[in-house]
Amino acid sequence: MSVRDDIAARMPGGDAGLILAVLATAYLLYVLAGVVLGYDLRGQLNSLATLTFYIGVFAMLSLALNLHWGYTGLFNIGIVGFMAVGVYVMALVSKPTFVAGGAAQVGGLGLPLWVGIIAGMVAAAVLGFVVALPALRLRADYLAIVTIAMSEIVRFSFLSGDLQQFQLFGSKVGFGGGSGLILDFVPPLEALFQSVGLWGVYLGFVDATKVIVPTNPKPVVDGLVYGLLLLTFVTVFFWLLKRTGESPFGRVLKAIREDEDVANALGKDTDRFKIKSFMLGCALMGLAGILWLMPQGAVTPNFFRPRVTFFVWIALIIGGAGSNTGSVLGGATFAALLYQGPRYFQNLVTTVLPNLDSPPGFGQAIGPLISQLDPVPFLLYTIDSIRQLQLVVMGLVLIWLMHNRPEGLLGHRKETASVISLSRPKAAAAATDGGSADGDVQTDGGVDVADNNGGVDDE
Amino acid sequence: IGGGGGGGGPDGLVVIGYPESGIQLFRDYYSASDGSEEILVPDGLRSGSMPGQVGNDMENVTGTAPAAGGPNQETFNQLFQDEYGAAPGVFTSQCYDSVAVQLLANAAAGENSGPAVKDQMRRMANPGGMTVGPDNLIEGMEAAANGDDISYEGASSSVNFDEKGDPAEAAYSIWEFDAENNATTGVDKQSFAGENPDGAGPMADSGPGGSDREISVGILLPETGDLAAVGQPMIQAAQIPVKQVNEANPAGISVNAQIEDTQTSPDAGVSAAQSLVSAGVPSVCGSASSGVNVPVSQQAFIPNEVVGCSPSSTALSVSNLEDNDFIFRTAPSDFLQGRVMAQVMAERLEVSTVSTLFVNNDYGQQLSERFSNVFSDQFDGEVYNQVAFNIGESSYSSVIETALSGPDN
Amino acid sequence: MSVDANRNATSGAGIEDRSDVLLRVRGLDAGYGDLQILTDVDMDVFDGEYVTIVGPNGAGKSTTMKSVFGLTALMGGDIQFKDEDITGRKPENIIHVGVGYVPQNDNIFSALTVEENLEMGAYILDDVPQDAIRAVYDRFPILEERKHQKAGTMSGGQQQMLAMGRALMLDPDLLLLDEPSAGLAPDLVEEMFDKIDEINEAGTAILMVEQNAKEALRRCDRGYVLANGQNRYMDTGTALLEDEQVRQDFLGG
Amino acid sequence: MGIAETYSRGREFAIERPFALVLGVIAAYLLGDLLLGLATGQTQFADIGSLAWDGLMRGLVIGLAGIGLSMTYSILNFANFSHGDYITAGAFSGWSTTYLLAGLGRADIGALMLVGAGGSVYGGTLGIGMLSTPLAVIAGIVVAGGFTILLSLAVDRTIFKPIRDEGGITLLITSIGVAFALRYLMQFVFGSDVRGTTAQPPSVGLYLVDGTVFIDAHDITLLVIASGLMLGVHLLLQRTKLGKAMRAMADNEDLARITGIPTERVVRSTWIIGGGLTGIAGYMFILWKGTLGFNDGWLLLLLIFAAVILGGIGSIYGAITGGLVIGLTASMSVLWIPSAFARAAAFVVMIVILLVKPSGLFSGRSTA
Amino acid sequence: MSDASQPVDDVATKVDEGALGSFASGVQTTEEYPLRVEGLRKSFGGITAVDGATFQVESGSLTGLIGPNGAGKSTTFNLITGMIKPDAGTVTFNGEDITGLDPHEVANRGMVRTFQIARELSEMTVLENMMLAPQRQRGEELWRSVLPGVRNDVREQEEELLERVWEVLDFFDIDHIAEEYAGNLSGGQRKLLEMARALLTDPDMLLLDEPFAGVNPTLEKKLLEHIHELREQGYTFLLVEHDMDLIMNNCEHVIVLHQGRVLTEGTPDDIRSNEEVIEAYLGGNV
Ligand SMILES: Nc1ncnc2c1ncn2[C@@H]1O[C@H](COP(=O)(O)OP(=O)(O)OP(=O)(O)O)[C@@H](O)[C@H]1O
Ligand SMILES: Nc1ncnc2c1ncn2[C@@H]1O[C@H](COP(=O)(O)OP(=O)(O)OP(=O)(O)O)[C@@H](O)[C@H]1O
Ligand SMILES: CC(C)C[C@H](N)C(=O)O
Ligand SMILES: [Mg+2]
Ligand SMILES: [Mg+2]
Repeated sequence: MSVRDDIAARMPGGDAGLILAVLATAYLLYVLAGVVLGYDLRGQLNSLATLTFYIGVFAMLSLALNLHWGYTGLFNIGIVGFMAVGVYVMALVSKPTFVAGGAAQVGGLGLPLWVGIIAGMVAAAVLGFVVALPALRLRADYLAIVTIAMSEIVRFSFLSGDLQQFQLFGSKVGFGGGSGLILDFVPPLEALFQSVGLWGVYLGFVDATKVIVPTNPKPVVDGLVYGLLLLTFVTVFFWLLKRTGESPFGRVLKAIREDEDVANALGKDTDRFKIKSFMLGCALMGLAGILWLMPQGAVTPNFFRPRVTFFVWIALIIGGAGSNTGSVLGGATFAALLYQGPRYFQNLVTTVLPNLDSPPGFGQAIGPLISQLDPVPFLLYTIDSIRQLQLVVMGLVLIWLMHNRPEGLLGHRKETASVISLSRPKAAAAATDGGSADGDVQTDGGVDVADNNGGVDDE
Repeated sequence: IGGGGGGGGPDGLVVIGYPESGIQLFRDYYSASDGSEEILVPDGLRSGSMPGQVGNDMENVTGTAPAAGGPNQETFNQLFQDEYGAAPGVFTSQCYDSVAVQLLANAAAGENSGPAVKDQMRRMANPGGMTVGPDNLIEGMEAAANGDDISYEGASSSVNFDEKGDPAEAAYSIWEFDAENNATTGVDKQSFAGENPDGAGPMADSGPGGSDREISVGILLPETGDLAAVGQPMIQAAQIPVKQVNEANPAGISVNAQIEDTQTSPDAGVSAAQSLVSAGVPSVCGSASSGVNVPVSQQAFIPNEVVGCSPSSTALSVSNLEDNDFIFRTAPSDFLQGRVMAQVMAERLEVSTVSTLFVNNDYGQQLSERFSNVFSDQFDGEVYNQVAFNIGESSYSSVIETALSGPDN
Repeated sequence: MSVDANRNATSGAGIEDRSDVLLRVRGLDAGYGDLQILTDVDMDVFDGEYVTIVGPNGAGKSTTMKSVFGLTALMGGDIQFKDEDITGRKPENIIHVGVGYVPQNDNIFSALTVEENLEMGAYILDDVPQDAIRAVYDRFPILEERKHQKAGTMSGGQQQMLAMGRALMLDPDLLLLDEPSAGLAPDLVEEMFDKIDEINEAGTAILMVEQNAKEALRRCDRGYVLANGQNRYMDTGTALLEDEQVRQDFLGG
Repeated sequence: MGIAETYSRGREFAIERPFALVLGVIAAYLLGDLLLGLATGQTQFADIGSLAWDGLMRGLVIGLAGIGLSMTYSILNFANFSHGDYITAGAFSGWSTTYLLAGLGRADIGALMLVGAGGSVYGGTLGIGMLSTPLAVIAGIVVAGGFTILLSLAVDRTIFKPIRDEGGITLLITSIGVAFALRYLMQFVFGSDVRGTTAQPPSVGLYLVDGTVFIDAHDITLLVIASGLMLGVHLLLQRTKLGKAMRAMADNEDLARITGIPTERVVRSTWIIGGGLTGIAGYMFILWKGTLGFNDGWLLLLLIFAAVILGGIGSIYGAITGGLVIGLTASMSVLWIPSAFARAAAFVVMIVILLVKPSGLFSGRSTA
Repeated sequence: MSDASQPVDDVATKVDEGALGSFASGVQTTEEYPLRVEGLRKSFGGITAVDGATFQVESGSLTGLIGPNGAGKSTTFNLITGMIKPDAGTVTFNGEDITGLDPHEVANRGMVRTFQIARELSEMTVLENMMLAPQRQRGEELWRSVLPGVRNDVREQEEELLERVWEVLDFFDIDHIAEEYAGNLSGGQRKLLEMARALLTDPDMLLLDEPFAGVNPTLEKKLLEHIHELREQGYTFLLVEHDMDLIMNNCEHVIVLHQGRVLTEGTPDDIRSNEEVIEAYLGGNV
């Protein structure tokens, strides 16, 4: 029986090819939609930047979740809690100090952005530790409920008036309560390029793009560059998690997922492994949260409702838990089709068929269908409500996947938890050349054991 | 105090919120109290359906709201009535004004470009030139397309923008619920003229104008979510000027209005705004709640140089945005409403001890804060508790209990 | 009498003609999901007979048992019990025709008490037969001592006894036992085999899988050797015990 | 010390003692704080009374809905995240009926059936209430139960049954899908607005030392119906074989089938009992609080989970007790902490119980 | 925490110590009695499963632990290996008090157990199961597995481990199912995997809980031979088993547990003729 059966095997270029193909399809669809919607070049670029942005954040989040669930079997449905802590702590550290009269109600410590980002990740990891310590002893479904409860506690805390503002190191800081925080620090891209001394170069580049986007090209370029930045982060996440999984460390995680007592009896300090894995995942979720909200200009606690967590789960399940490639694909597919898709669909319909007068309520929509078998008002109403139905669609997709393809798009893929291929070494084991470490990124795990009897070094 | 019985609680309550959670809140209030407190609510709760939904006449409730106090209020009311067969709700006139000024500015600018529209906003709204209102919007459009200077006199106010993009003058109506007719009735009105009632701030000296073109405008208001009840009539109102222009086609101008839903949620609002930006609209009427308006302005409007003109976002923080002058609003800042409320509470309702219950967002926090400051500093009142409540809870008994109890609990 | 390794297991002893057949399995192909484990397995149990299946680990012995009880994916063949076709029937229905089954693993309700476990054994009856419980307690006194203990906290051997007891509650015509002596102390192994003899003598036919092959073959009427999901040998117990090839390959010499 | 002597095994033992100590100290502190408040007049008896009553009412709803969740949790072995939306579905179906009966001839039928979507009819205007329109309310209760039974059977049949063997987590994830689909379908049909459903019910003020506690007709209705149903379920499971079959199935499904338990029928009975109670709980919840929105059940779900886990999964007494504890915590915590943390407090209680006694208060004492 | 965090490099260095005996990486037992159990007591609710058991196991011996069902054998194993914590009593291993340590700490000190009911890691292949076992793998430190450069060390070690794994698989005759998921193995195969995996941890002492229950006799014989071989190299075995012939023919020392207490101990012959044992356990049929 083969350990793998998946689409990537039939795909030129393997996993990378598959990811590229999916991305290309998504972009093509969006460009086409833009054409129909009559977007000018600027609009097209904007829409692609937005798409890239969401692909990036969902891919990162589902990669991080894959570490928890796919590798370690930790059923974390408190993702938003870790994202929230990441962003909020980052804001607290990096927002400029308070000056009266500005739009911001409270200030921050005014430290550089990168300090804030690290602080945010550390805070998310620490929260992970706090949750993990007691909760890791619990059954998977209990852990689920504890984590989701924790994420709600985090949200309530940021909402509460008691943390709205306080003094820290002599500055007036706080979490802003229900109003949230205005993220009035240096924009992230500016901070990034300034820190490497390329800000001038970047501005020059932006100026040069005036050829394509004549007026005010900066937000467009910013959006695209930020999107690329996110994709870079996705690559880094991917690389990190793939290495984590394909290693003795990952092997222990896998064993924990299967039967913790056995791993423990074999001498593995399972609690430590679980805590490490959990904290790493939480830090990555914190980072993903930061990258998602950092450029948004403001953050409010109610963004961090549990449904965002479920979005990430849907993304992961679409791609296939246990597989990093799957996580990226799932994130991209989710972002393009389920998250952003319905808006475009609705706009397309209203553009193609303008002046449709959809009925104001379900009653008026369903009435004609019942009394005169006239489906038109109902259809119009349905299209008009596509944004609410978006979540219905997500639910149905999830159900469908669990029924028909619980292993996700990529098929039943079990990435072998080992640095090397586990095939039987040749009697005179081929001298190992050590392999180039960078090669790791491209092959996605467990090259079919049976097909690879020849070499120990598959990388 | 377990409801009205014993002493120790405040004599008055200020409730700042939106209808969706307000229904539950008032229900819980009426089942925990005998209704002896004087209650004052601001604009957010001005919805005629409240008594019906709460199942109580709500006779102890008085309200304030930015008035439709403009010179052309009647005309607008008639327009709305004709179009939708219903009385206009709160902030509808501000919506009309917001869209109307944007259309004029766009016609004057002669191109669908944010910066160009921005430069024309004050030129169209503030005094000087032909006086235009809802009744002669068509002529106004022709004139604007012709490059003429215009002074828009709106339904909600005279619509003169000050240097922050806020209305330079404001009027507030004092209203009560009319349970019989599922409506609210204004019982009084109070006007403020700012330091520069005629407005101030930078504007273009002239407008190129231009005919036979299509004007784009975005409408970004809550169709669903916590402000759905208020938002839906606002969307209707915002569409009236668009229809007017499209029917008459002044100077060959037609309008393409794109409507997006903020779902009363910042993140959904930002995505919706992004999609408007992608579609290339130069200006947007929105968004409604301050909690959404601030992030949307910062993330979508300001960097992309799109004009945002909110009809109802009243929080103080909106004035202070670093906006390169792209953010306007036709609703006055709660800086004023807080004052009006304090005055009504102290003088009209003759209450000297109050607690406030406010929705936990920009709007609620800032208005409660402002009210409390004015009430205690200028009217010698005492504010026992300022209690925040979160939207969408299934029971508010405990917050009400806190609000109704003695000082500082 | 020695048995030819290639001979079809069922062709001997005139088995096809006997009329008192209780369980008849023909051409059984079965497995899990898409994975086929058994190929063309034939097996008979006659009224009151005592049949043992032996074979290496992974041969498919348990799978055969499970297939009779409707717990695997059937891919072919048919199963008859008392002239009734029970192929593909659901387990909860098979118990009604008079078959009892003690699985190899997971054979007790661990969260229920000992007594409740026994009561569950007679679930399909309207009332709990107190005499049946009594009889089980008489056979396994430790169960009575522990009747209010959670079954899951009993020792491995105690659990095995409980599982047997549970299956006896309905006084079945055919009892399927999957390694009943595994994990039992020697006195109990002996006792268990004696009990099985007793049960058998009282008229219940037995189909049993055992790794304690020598003992099992010694006691049974007939034995099957299964390997790689196929019938290899079939003969009387003693004949199999004496067969050099069988001893060498399957009984550890 | 406040913590009952419980026998402990293995690891739990090590953490139980210090925890119990800390908990005891905290409890003593809270009690002291409360007494001090009462003594100085900061806190009033009537406050405590109304909060406790409020908590009791909430607890009954949570407990009633929790029974169903607890049963399916233990028998089908998964945490059903769509349970909250069954509550909402029950509420909408029941209230649609109530509106129809109470408002027939006084308003548009469509508006009534959609429970006044978009503010087309107000429950207050129709004068709905247990005393004013008793028939409409009772019919609503019946329909709420019946509809939710049908719904849960249908969902089980089409969605859960085919993947029943896949394990708890698969089912859990699937149930999240069901929850999304169901919730937003209801939003699609009934709109997203929160509507008031009842006229203000008559109430009596009970004078308590220093103030009044108001108790209204709907509180009493809830009390009577919830306790009646709880008793009913108790008798049903105690007097029939069903209870035992459920426990056997919860324990080892394969073996249950081998012993002849008609597992599918047991599953169906589980959904019928659980669904019925859940639907009625949904209806009563709305009757009690007086408003209805498409999110109501979902918002309640986490509290229900807290209650069920607190009580011990599979135990109906656990669900009821857990419900009361969670309800009271959520309401009464404001005596000590800011009201923004009321829900958080309930979750904290749940987490603490999970640490001290992971199997819940009533572990092992399952359905009957 | 434990010394697991300091990767010890000797794990794979002793790979080629000869064909079958290759599990040895040098048994370090210096004590005469590596395992001493004193006054061990554990009760569950009302039942005292282990009630003051006291015994010791001689270095390099194959010691049998027998007793009626419910005598407390598995519980004793659980107590020794830290799966559950005793109410009273001490466990000493290689001179160190290990009472109440966590299972992994016990395993790290060189004492590994198998489970009476085999517990395999079902969704891992047999190979992965095996690769998991060796102690103190360098790559179990996250940073080593992730950082470029350092990872080559990890790779080298993996390669060495893999060779050993295949040897052991060959020996246990489960090499043909090496790439199968462990969950798909038969009852007996699982037991083999379990024992093979335990041996790979390279312990000083192995506690085997009924390792042969359900194992085919032919294979059983082979395994026993190997256990003897290992024993000669200095490994110590404590074996729970009900098959008296097996115990009598293979163990040099037998401990009889009864109602949580040591009833008697001695050579197989002593035991065989002990009245009490016959009474309590053997039922007169030996
Ligand atoms: N649930 C399952 N899914 C997939 N394969 C299985 C499953 N159960 C058993 N198998 C496979 O079927 C084959 C036969 O298993 P079975 O349990 O019938 O063996 P057995 O003869 O009872 O062996 P043992 O004596 O070890 O119990 C084995 O190769 C095993 O790997
Ligand atoms: N968790 C527990 N709770 C309650 N009683 C238990 C628990 N674990 C074991 N026991 C009881 O302790 C006694 C000893 O059990 P143990 O499993 O150690 O026996 P054993 O000697 O291994 O028997 P066997 O040979 O049958 O496996 C038994 O009576 C058992 O019922
Ligand atoms: C629509 C209004 C009620 C919005 C409110 N004035 C706010 O600023 O949030
Ligand atoms: Mg078997
Ligand atoms: Mg045992």
